[in-house]
Amino acid sequence: MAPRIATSAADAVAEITDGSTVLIGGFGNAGQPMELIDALMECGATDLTVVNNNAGQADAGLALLIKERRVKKIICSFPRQSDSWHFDTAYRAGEIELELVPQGNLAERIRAAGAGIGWFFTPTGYGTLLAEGKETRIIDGKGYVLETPIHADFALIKALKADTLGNLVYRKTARNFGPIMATAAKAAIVQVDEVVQAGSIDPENVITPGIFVDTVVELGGEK
Amino acid sequence: MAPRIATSAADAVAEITDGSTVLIGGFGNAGQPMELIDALMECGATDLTVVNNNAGQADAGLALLIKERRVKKIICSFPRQSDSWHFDTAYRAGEIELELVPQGNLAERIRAAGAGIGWFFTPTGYGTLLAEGKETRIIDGKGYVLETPIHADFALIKALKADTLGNLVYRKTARNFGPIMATAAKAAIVQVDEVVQAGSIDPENVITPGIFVDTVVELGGEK
Amino acid sequence: MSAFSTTEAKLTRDEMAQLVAADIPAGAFVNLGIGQPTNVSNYLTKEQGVTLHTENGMLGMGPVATGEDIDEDLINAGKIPVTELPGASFFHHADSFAMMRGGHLDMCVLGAFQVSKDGDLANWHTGAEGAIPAVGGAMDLAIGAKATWVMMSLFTKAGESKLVEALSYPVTGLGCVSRIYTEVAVFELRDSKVFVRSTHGISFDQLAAKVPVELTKA
Amino acid sequence: MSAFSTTEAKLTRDEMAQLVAADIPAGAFVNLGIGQPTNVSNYLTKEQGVTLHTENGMLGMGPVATGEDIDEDLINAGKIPVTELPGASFFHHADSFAMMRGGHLDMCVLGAFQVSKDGDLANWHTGAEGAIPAVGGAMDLAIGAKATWVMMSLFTKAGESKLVEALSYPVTGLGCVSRIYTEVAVFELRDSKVFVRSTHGISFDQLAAKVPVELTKA
Repeated sequence: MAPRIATSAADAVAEITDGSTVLIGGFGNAGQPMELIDALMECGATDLTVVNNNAGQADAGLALLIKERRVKKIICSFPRQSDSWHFDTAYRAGEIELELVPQGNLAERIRAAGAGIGWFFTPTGYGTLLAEGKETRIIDGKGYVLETPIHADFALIKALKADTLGNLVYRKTARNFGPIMATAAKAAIVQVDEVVQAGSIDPENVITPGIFVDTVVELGGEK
Repeated sequence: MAPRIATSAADAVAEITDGSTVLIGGFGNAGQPMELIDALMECGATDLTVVNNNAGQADAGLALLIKERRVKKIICSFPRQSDSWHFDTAYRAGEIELELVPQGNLAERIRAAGAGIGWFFTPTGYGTLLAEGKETRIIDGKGYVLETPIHADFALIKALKADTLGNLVYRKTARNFGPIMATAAKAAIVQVDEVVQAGSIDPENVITPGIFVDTVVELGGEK
Repeated sequence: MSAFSTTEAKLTRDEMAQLVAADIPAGAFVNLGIGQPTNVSNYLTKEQGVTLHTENGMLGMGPVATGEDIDEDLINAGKIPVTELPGASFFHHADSFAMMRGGHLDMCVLGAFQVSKDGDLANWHTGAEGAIPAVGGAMDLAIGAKATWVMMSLFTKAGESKLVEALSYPVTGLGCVSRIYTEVAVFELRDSKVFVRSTHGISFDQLAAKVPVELTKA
Repeated sequence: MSAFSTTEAKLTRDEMAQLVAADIPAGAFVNLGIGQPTNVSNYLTKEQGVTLHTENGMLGMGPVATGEDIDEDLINAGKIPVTELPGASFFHHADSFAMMRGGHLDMCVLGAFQVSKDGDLANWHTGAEGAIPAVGGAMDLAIGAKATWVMMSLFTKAGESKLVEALSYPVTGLGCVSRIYTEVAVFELRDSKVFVRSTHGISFDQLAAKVPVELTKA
């Protein structure tokens, strides 16, 4: 199905309900779907499980969702930053659950969900605190930890362009988690600078095929 | 290390020795590195384990390697074809070992090798003859089979273009196994129509980053 | 679900393909298996906006290529030259099968040797002595898509039903088939029952007498 | 391997970076961790032809961006704006960590809290009561590259050696470190031994007295 072209960021996230698991793209500001996160803030959905590389920074975006206690659990690789004060406060108060995952395992678990892989053995984290309680195996003398896929209800992603069939291209290191998150969510919601006609993206250069994209919202170019 | 630019197909495959495991790209004629396979035939290496989607067709390429009994084992998804007579003969004579793998598991096992994943649980093949003797697990009510990565010594791949740093782009459905095979071999040997200067392929459009490519040979355009 | 219907004549292969095509929901992403299912693409309408996937690395596959459009780098899973439609995309084999295995395709349509009443599929191997096995993407396709439909003749040349209680041929995938199109009937498999949606050139009772599984009129 | 050498003065941080840079083989693919290791890039020469990887999805990373070259879509793992060199490539996070985990990088250079004589690395978590843990790519980097080198000061502020018999801090990766650059010595870990390749502002004997693991002159 060609994606729905939403009229606004608010329209794009309107179906996100309480208790949803939401993958949020971005690494630093690159690829961060800030307008969609703001719209998620506005739409009122709560009890969210959020998957992101970080746990919010300063007083914007994901940090505000955490500040307002809308996130019951966060799955991320790097929560503690100089400006992660809203997470820090919520965490110390025991008001947010943290699942800490090495960044590459986080990416691979998201990829596995999208790719229909059940569990997989990864060497990353073997012998560490983050493997405690997990099944391990020694293969050819090397230790591996069994990890599970991370499935989600929604993904919020920022891409550079979408065509009307939902094919996406990204820009530089803003690509980061977008392509894998699009595959792991029941519904991928994508903000783009520009929507172009089907056929205007070279099929060789499509990064996320439209099959993975459910909703697109065009939010114009440079912020 | 920037890849070695070989002077000929023979030069490109010169390091392949007896007993090597060789991944060979291609699906049908698309992406099949025919000149490299011919050169492998010429170079005399024997006792090979070959990984390809098929087991050779008609009287060319991989079929000839099998005819000459240079392949002790083949790992593939679809050996039996109307013109796979050399494989059929060798197989019926018990002179070639066959490991039959569902095509998606074949691709995923190659990808796992390149990605440093140990073993993984895949739903494909569960409950079938091809899962016999393999560890299985039920996850959320669905059956999965434990599969292993396929590591190789060499990969023979056909791409459209390489730059001098080994970055590759492919053409249409000739992409098929090339990008994953490049990652799973100790040495990826690539035939291309054209070698271009580093910087002439848009970094957004690189399909195989040069880090995976060891040897490139330019064999000109249309055959 | 559609109510039971019947027609006087058996369906031709083209009519079967036409029926399958008409049943595919608008906008679906579909993989058509090699052989008879490929014929379905001839009856998909532009208005349906169905996107075809080929497991050798493409979404947005167009019709079979002819004349100057033939390009050996642009083929389908049956290794037939095809064309690409606007909005197509290419990807490698691992991504292509991830797309399938991850449940992103709405449907695949496959041929079959046998289907069991529980939706188990046999279509890759006769199990005959001395046969060289080949599986290709059959097992991935069977269990990957959200829905797997089968197109087959209902009876073998010896007159035996290919819709069976339990497979006698080697399994391709367990519990994966939800609909079967044959020349004499269309079956829907759900809630552990086999519903007959339509019969063609045969009455429900005649059919029930020839098929060794319990049938229910849809 | 280099024979043992010694210099009069401790190494400055820049000298350490310079030394690491000089030791990186020509043509290597390298990931430089956040913090002190990033400084190594300033001393890599064009002739070395080293390609830098950043785990947020790029090979062929160039120097830090300044002025008009700053682009918020082009950053390194430390979220600092960087530039791209001719022949660069972009890829997504799963591909990027696959590249690392699959052993395709020749080397990564990391900071550390502690390294054990067996090459166990601790650099992600002090284990302190109440500390909020964060791991990022540390565990992937530690075990992914073909070789992992560490840059660290040899002693804590309290004067304790960070090169230890066994880690007291939480593990990042087991048996992964093969070389340690410090301001007073360079260590090579191989064959279950700790070799001292050079000392700086300290004699081998003085060093051996302060470090609680058995040292061997290279």
